[in-house]
Order: sequence, then C-alpha cells, then structure tokens
Amino acid sequence: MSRLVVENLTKVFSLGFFSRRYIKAVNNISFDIKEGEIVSLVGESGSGKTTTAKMILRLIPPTSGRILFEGKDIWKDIKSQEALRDFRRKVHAVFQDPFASYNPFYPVERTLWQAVNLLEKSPSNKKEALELIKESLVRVGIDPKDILGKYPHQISGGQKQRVMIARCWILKPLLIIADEPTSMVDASSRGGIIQLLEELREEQGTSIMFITHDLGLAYYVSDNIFVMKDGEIVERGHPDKVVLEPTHEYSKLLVGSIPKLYRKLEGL
Amino acid sequence: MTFKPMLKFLLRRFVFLLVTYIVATTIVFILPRIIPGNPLAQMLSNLSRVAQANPEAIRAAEKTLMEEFGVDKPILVQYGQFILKALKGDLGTSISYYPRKVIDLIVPVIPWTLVLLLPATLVAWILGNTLGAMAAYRRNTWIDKGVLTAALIVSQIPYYWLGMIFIFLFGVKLGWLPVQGAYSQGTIPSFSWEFFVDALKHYIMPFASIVLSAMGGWAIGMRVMVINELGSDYALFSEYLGMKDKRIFKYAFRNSLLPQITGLALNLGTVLGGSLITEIVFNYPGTGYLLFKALTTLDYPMIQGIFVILIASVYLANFLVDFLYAWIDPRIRLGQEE
Amino acid sequence: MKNREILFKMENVKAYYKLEEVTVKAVDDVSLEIFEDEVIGIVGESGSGKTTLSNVISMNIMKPLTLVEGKVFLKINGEFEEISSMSREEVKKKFWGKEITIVPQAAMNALMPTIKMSKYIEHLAQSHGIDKNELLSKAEKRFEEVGLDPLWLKRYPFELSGGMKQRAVIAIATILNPVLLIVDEPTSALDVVNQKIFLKVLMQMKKMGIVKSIVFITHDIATVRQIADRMVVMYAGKIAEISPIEEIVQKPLHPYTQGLLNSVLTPEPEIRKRGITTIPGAPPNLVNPPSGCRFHPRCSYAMDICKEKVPPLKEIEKNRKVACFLYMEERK
Amino acid sequence: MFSLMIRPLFKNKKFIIGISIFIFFLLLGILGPVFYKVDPTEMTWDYEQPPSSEHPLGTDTYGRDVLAQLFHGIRSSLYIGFLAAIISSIIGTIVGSFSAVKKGITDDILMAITNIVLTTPSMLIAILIASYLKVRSMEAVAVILGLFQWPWYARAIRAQLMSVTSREYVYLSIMAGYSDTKLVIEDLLPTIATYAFMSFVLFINGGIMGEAGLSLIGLGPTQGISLGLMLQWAVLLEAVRRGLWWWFVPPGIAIVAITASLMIISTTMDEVFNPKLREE
Repeated sequence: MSRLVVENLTKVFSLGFFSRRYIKAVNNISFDIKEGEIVSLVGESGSGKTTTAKMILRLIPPTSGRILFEGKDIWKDIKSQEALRDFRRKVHAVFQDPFASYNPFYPVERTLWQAVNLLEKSPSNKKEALELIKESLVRVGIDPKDILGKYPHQISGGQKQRVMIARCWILKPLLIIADEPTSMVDASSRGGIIQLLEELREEQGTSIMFITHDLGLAYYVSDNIFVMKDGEIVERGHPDKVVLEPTHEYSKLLVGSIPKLYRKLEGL
Repeated sequence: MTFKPMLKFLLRRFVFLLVTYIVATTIVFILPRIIPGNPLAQMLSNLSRVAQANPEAIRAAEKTLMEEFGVDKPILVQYGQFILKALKGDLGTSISYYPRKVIDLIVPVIPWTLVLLLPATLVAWILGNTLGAMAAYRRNTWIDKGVLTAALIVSQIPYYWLGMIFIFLFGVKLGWLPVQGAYSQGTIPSFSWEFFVDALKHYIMPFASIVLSAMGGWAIGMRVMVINELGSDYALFSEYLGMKDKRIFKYAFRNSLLPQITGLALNLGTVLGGSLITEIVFNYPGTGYLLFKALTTLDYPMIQGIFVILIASVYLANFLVDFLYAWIDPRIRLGQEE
Repeated sequence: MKNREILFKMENVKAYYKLEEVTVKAVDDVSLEIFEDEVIGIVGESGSGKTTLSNVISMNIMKPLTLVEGKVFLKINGEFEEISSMSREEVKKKFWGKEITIVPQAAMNALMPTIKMSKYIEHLAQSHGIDKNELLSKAEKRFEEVGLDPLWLKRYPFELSGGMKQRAVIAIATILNPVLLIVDEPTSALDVVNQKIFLKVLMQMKKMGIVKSIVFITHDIATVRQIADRMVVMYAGKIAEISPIEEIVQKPLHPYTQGLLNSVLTPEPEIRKRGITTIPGAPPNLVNPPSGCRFHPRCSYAMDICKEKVPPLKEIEKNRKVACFLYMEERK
Repeated sequence: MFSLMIRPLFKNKKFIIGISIFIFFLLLGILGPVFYKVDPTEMTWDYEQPPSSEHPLGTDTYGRDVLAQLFHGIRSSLYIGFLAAIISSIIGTIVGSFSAVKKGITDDILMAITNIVLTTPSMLIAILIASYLKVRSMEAVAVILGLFQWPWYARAIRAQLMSVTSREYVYLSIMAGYSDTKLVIEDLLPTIATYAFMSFVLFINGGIMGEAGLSLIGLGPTQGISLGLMLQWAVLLEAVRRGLWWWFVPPGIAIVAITASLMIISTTMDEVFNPKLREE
C-alpha cells in the first residue's frame, strides 16, 4: 500500500506588489511512496524539489493538487490540533544544513526534548525522558557525554546530523524527508548518516524520501528515483534505469555531466 | 545601450516620491484640523495679539483666514482647495506680516538657506567619505584609530551646539568672526566685492559647524563599507591578478559610494532640520529663522507654507539623488536592481 | 610516467595560524613538488589544511597565517627562485597574475561588479605596465577560446549568466599566461552541467599551453579524478599520500585514502556493489593534533609505532609516496 | 548562553569606557537632584554669576542655579530619550515582525508605509506636530519623536526575521508541534534580541537629540527642564554672544557625552556579536 500519494501537486509563487510576477515552482507532479520504500527526488537548485518537500512536510500550502498521507489529505483532512500533532509525529525531516538546524541560543539536546515532548506517550518524568534521549544518542553512535549540554557551535557537522537522526529515532516516524542530509557533511561522515537512515527503514519500515542534487547518492540508496527539472518530473524509475539508460534529454545531460570515479567523462 | 530600465527605475521612484509627498502635505493640511484644542480658534484669538491693533485690519485678517482655511466647507472640499491653491503657488496670507502673502515672504529667504545648506552638506559628505575611506585604507594604523575616535565623538555633536561653541570662541573670545547674521547690519545685499567679503565672514562659522558635525557620521559609515568591500571576492581576485593596491582601493571606494548616496538621500530631512536650527542660533536670515519667527507668533499659514516648500525640496533633492544613483550604478541603469 | 621538469617545490613547510591564545597547525611539515604540464589535485576534508596549502603555494600569507619554517621555490626562466624569502607584497608585485594566479572559491562574485569587463582589462594592463589595446585584443581572443562572444567584454559582469561568469573568470585569470593556476573549490556553487563546462575550459587552457600547471583544490575526489594527473591527499595538516591518479583510485595505499574513496558516491554500478563505509570518529583539532600519525585514533590498522612516531612521506612504489608505517614495515 | 554572550563585551575596552560614561550620566540624572537639593526654578538676584562655591556652575539670567538645572535636565532628557526609544522599538518590532511573519499583501502594505515614513523628513513633521500643541508635556515630546524614528529598524527586523523563518531550526520547531506564540518566544525573539537592544540604544540617542532640536526651535516641553530647554534659554537670552559659557557649555557636553557613550556601546556590541554570528 502507498504510504504517501502526491497527486497533481502544483505550487505557484507570486512576487512583487505593483507588477506581480508568478513563478511556477512545482508543476503538476504526481508520485507515491510505499511502506519501507526509499525514493529520491533529484534535481538542481531551482528545480522545485525543496518546495515539494516543504509541501509534504506541511510547511507551505500547495496551490493545487493533493498530498495524501495514509489516505488522508494532509492539507484538508487535518482539522484538530491533535490530528496535526499526530501528523507531525508520523512525518519528519532531516535538513541539509546542520548549522541552520540548531538554534544557536540553545543546547543541542533541545531538539531531542522537542521530539520527546511530541511523543504520544511522553515519558512520565524528566529522568525517564533523559534516559530516552541518551538511548537515542547511543543508538546513532554518539556518546551522550560528548554532546549533552553543548551548544551547536561546539560540535561537528557530522555529529549534528546524527543528533537529527536521533530525533527521528525517538519519534519513529513513518516517513522521513531527508533534504540533502549529507551535502554539508564531510566525506568521511557521510556514509554513517546514510547507514543510520537505512537502519531506520530496516528496523521500523520507515519510508524515506531523499531530496538531493546528488545523483550518486540517489543511485546508491534509492528503490525509486524521480528526476525533477523546472518544477516537473522528467524521468522516473528504478535507479539502474534512470542512471544507466536515461531517456529524457535532461537526465541524459545530467548523467553525462556528473564526474565519476571509475570512468572519465567524455569531452574533457 | 538601452536606457529603458533606468527610465523605469526613475519613473517608479518619481511615483513613489509623489505619493509620499502627497501623504506629507496631507499631514500638513490635516494637522490643524484634527489636533485637539482647535488650533484654528486659537489662531484667530491670537490675531488680535499679533496683528496691528487696528480692529478693521483684524477683522479683515480674520475674514481672509476663515476663507483660506475654509472651515465652513466639508473637509474634502477644503482639501481640494488647499491643493489647487498650492499648485498655483498661493500658500495663503501671513498673519504676523498681514496682508503679505506667505509665498512672497518665503521666496527671498530660500536662497540663504540653499547657500548654507547645499555646500555644507556636500562638503561634509565628500570630506567624511574621504576620511572614512582613508581610515579603511590604512586600517588599524593610528590614522584609522584617530579618524574613527574623532568621527565617533564629532558625529554626536549637534550642529547647533557646535555653532554656539564657535560663536563663543571665535566670535566672542577671539573676535575673529562676526557673531550673527548673514551680513553686517546696515549693509544692503548687493553684488559688490565688499558685500561678498562681509557675507563670507558671516558664512564661515555656520558652514563649518554643519560640515564638522555632519562629516563624522559619513566617515564612520564609509570606513566600515570600504573595509567590507576590500574583503570581498572581487577585491581578492583583483589582488590575485596583480592589480595595483591603489586600483583595488578605488574599486572598493566606488562601490562603497553607492550606498552612501542612498544614505545622503535618506538623511536630507535630518540635515535640513539641523541646519534650520543652526540658522536660529546664528540669527541667519534663512528659512529656519523665518520658521522660528512664524512659530513664536503662531503664524500658521506661514508655518504651513514653509513646510509645503521644505518637504517638496527634500523630495526634489531625493529625486536628484536617485538620478545620480541610477547614473552611477550600471545595475540600475541596465535594469538589475536590488 | 615520464620524468618531468619541476615547476614548483616546497620543502618542509610549516604554516600556522597564530591566534591570540592558540596556534593552529594548519600545514605541518609538508614537502611537495609540482611538475611542469600537470594538473595536481589536492584533496581533503574541511580543516585538513588544503586551502592553507594553496595559500602557501601562492605565498598568500597574511596574518594570522605565518610561515614558520620551510622554503618555497618557483621556477622562473629556468631558475628556481625562493619566493618564501619575499614578503607577500613582493610576491604579489612580481608574480601574481603573471606567474601565479588564484581563482578564488566564490568565482561567481570575483568580477568587479560596477565597471565593464573591458575597463577592468584596461586597469589590469595599467597595473602590469602593458599596452592596454594589446591586452584587450588578447582578452577578446581569450574570451573566444573559452566560448564567450568577445562582445561580452563591453558588458558588465552581472549581465552574464552563472556559467558564463565562470568562464569569464577563467579567461581573465589566464590573460597574462600564468605558469601556475591555483583553483580553489571552484565548482561547488555550480550545477553539474556548468561544472563540466568549467572543467572543460580549464583543461583547454592547459592543453593550449596558456597555463603550464594547475593546482586543483577540492573535497570532491570524483572531480579530481576527471582532470588531475596526480592526487595529493591531505589529512590534519599533513600529506597522507601522493600518487598518480589512476593508481590511487585503483589501489589506495593510505588507510585514510581508502576510507575517503569508500565514502565516494557516484552513479556507477561499481559503487552500488561496493557499498559505502565510514571512517569512525572525526578529524582532529589542529591546535592539539594527536601524537605520532595523526590518523591513528581513527585507523583500523593502527599499531603501537603509529602512536609514537610520525610516519615520513616515503616513495614506496614508483611515483607513489605514502606516509604510513604499514608500508614501511612491509619493506623491512 | 546569556552570560556567554555578555562576557566578551566586558573584555572590550571601548565598551567599558562607553558604559561607564553612560552610567555616570545616568547616575547624575537619577541621584543628582536627590543630593543637590537646589530648586532649579528658583529665581534669585544672583543672576548671570560665573561658577562659584555657592553656584558650582553659576546662574542664568533669572538667577537660577545652572548645576541644578543640569541635573534635572539630564534626568528629563534621558527620560524623553528612553520613552521615545520604547515607542520606536515597539512600533518597529510590531511592523517588522508582522511584515516578516504574515508575508504577502500585509508585508507589501506595511513596507510601503515604512518606506513612506522613512523618506518623510521626520524632523520637519515632528516640528509641525509640536507647533500645533499648545501644551507639550515631556511625554508628548517623546511620542512625537518616537513616532518617526522606527522605519529603518522595522526594515532590519523584517529582514532578520525573514532570514530566520527560513532557517531549518524554525521548521524543526514547527514540526515539533510548536504553536505560533511558542515559536515566536523561543526561536524568533532571541535572534533579534541583540539587534533590538542595539537599536534601542540608538533610539535613545535620537530621542535626546530630537528633544534638543525641538527645544531650540521653540517647541520643547512646556514644563520642566531639559538639556534642550537649557540650550534654548541660553540662545534666547543671548548667553552665547555675551560670553556666559557656564550656561550653554555644560548641557551641550552632557548631550554629546551621553549620545557618544551610547553610540560606542552600540558599535562595540556590533563588533563583538556580528563576527560571532557570522562564524556560526
């Protein structure tokens, strides 16, 4: 069964007061994500992939089209505060910029407390909650001593992203939107973060949607790839099909331009 | 090369300034009519005090005033009349100089204000920017620190107080310069050499006090801006290409001037306010002094008239600055602003 | 690999950031040669000292960065000149633009925004005491070579698109035919299509002999792989490995290089098969780097000697240098 | 975190100088009138006396004690400055944050208004309004001044909030089920706090300078004594041209010292905080 269904989703931004201009950021896209599936939405900046992610996360409303999560339209069928909290528990995100993911005024663990407080059955007391937080940190390979009480600028980017995944581990959402989770992390930390996300899927059947410009990452992790260009999905399918036999002109150009490790690019 | 984007920019600025000017003059119009305590009635009752004690003259003045303010008509009609008359150059009749027209009283004092304000503002702007840029160029040397500290303090000295200190020091104590007015009493303005020298002597102190206290702010702003520009990517790349330091500095200076021009436009109102007060301190026969007189005699038609003109000139100057800006910055000229 | 002429060399260079309270040992005892007619890729994670190394190569040394020890030589007219004995100002006057040019990270904003590019070229000619018409016609030619209509010279930089700007920057950077071009993370702000165009133009400059050698600094191994002849792997202020590119990709020697290569994700079937691994831990703080081999706390092959002694960078195969005791033990 | 932010300030020499001068004058304004119990309005026959042991700063034309006037003047000027700053900060914060949070047409309209006020020569409008008020209390003067100095601050607040609201940590707080109020209090306000404080300091300057300007043109407070009124009396009664320096020099020095010290505080705060923020 599909966990998330996106139907004819469109987002138009309007700019300017006197001379209004319209920008179609997302243009009539449809796709779905199954239980335990990892998909990637691949595109350059300005392709509309981040706007799509924000609409699915219920951060900005679509202009038209529907987003169905577990059969319910997330923009029309969520009416009560409780229903919204339930949605927030079930759909979560890891963002690109580990520095911008933390408010510099608070210790790092604030983000985990936020997650604990969002839980349906929050731990009855502070001590239990702290235990849960520590457990989540251990789970993502961090010694709680290393980060508890620290401020964001005191820990590394890789650690910050791991704490974000710890947050997801506490919430155990059904769908995680991972918006470029590794692009600002050093190469040697990158693999660990991807592995942690994959483990979440193995253990809990979490569906994951990577939003990325990195076709290499998408090729490696995904069951299904959607290539976006100027607000539209121009190519979709199994990674091998998209990468090895692209059909659309843009995906051909994209695949042909990405530097590879074991092959030289043509025409250099 | 097409100048269309530049025209578009200027047109947009013009419309904006026009709208703003209409708002400002509306405030000028509406204030006496909405402020509690009915200033209009006060004005009428003041008449007997300020106008010559001739009852007929008072009644005549009262009548003119009632007509000019049109208090018996609906407010929109009043507003329409106010605008129409203002467009024709009729700003009403002065009370304290009844029956002279406000416009006739204002026109002769405007040149004095312009002669003081324009050169002083420009000189302060140029000197301040130059000093600030020099400080940035020799960053962290004693020149930089000296300029910065001096600018920080000087920029906080109000024009008029500096003027008072000048009068006291150079006028009263040392007796070098005349202490008030724009020319010696008893001389009649003319285009003679003697009059010019006399006027110049009177000019130095008010001019210097405005220049000195205004330039500190420009210097501080310019210094920060040039330092930022010198650290920007194009400055680095130019350095890597072996461009001469002087040239890179010129680039930074040029690019820092652009925001300073905007700053000049935004500051014109404040500068004008400050120089009006300087005129009062020096008994300098400009618009400020006339305004002061009008304020002390509660000559509201005159006050209104002065404001309609002053605000208009601020906007005109603003528009001129926009023009200059568009002319200097290719990004605006070619239509890629903001 | 044929024996090539050396264009540039540095010997035992230590370049530290001397801050008020601490000293960051960003480049610590590094020796390196750059040959004529080669593209050398310097690869490392953030904080590995790769950008500092590029600053040393160009002698762009400004407080708080200090050259503590070591010498830097550049071959000028067939003779090595010790540029490390000169001040930054001197190097700048004598060599920048003409012999060494750096293309900065944010190449998008590298052009003076409020004058026309032709004017900029004229200023450049003035600075170097060249006839401006001569340089302008050269610029026109160079613009054509990088695939830009020379008419663009009469325009302002902001009228160019992102990819065009990048090309204009290369054209201008190479206008005085510098022997050594240093390119610092130039492609990270570009989309892949423009990245490729940029690399193409860069290689073209070299093939045409406009620049002799290129130093390419990046964190992206796959990009270096595309254009470099040799790759230098930096870790915590030291060189871990220098090898010809094919060999290092096929058979990385240093455990760090192995880890780095195993974390590369490119859209290739080999990668999907290989999987992705992580190097445990995080790069060290360069204020107090670990004793011995700086990689030893994260290294799965670490031996006792690694904690005590600093492994020297040694040639263990032809043209391949590595700083790791694993291979020195093997040799014994 | 708060102490972490404050500490570097007190390591900065310029900041310490600035804050010391300001506190000194603040204390003069608060405690001066308490300890120096001379009535500043009491007229005596000792008129236009130079400083003496009896009148440390001499007397004016009406025989009033200048030092007593100075203490009261500092107090009133600071009071007006603070009040004007509070008004400007409130208006600016409300306009700026509404613009940033509501976006769309609300933003367009509020920013249009802001730009209009920004281009309006505010000092002139202040003079105009003041001229129609027959009785002007200190508070009225503060309101008139406060009404016109907020636009640049509103624009800056809007810009800052705009950039903060598109930060990931704000999204993450929303995704943690935060209400709008909680979001504003926990995530948005702290980010603009330092900037708001710096601006507040500059608004005080605007208020003090503005009061002096209005007073000199004859539109200052109609009751009480302020630094501006002292200067106005000195001008009106020709103190300058008659060389009565003790009358007009002290209030000027007080104005310059207070505003310069606040300026130093604001610029050093900018120096200390900005690079930090950039690093992060």
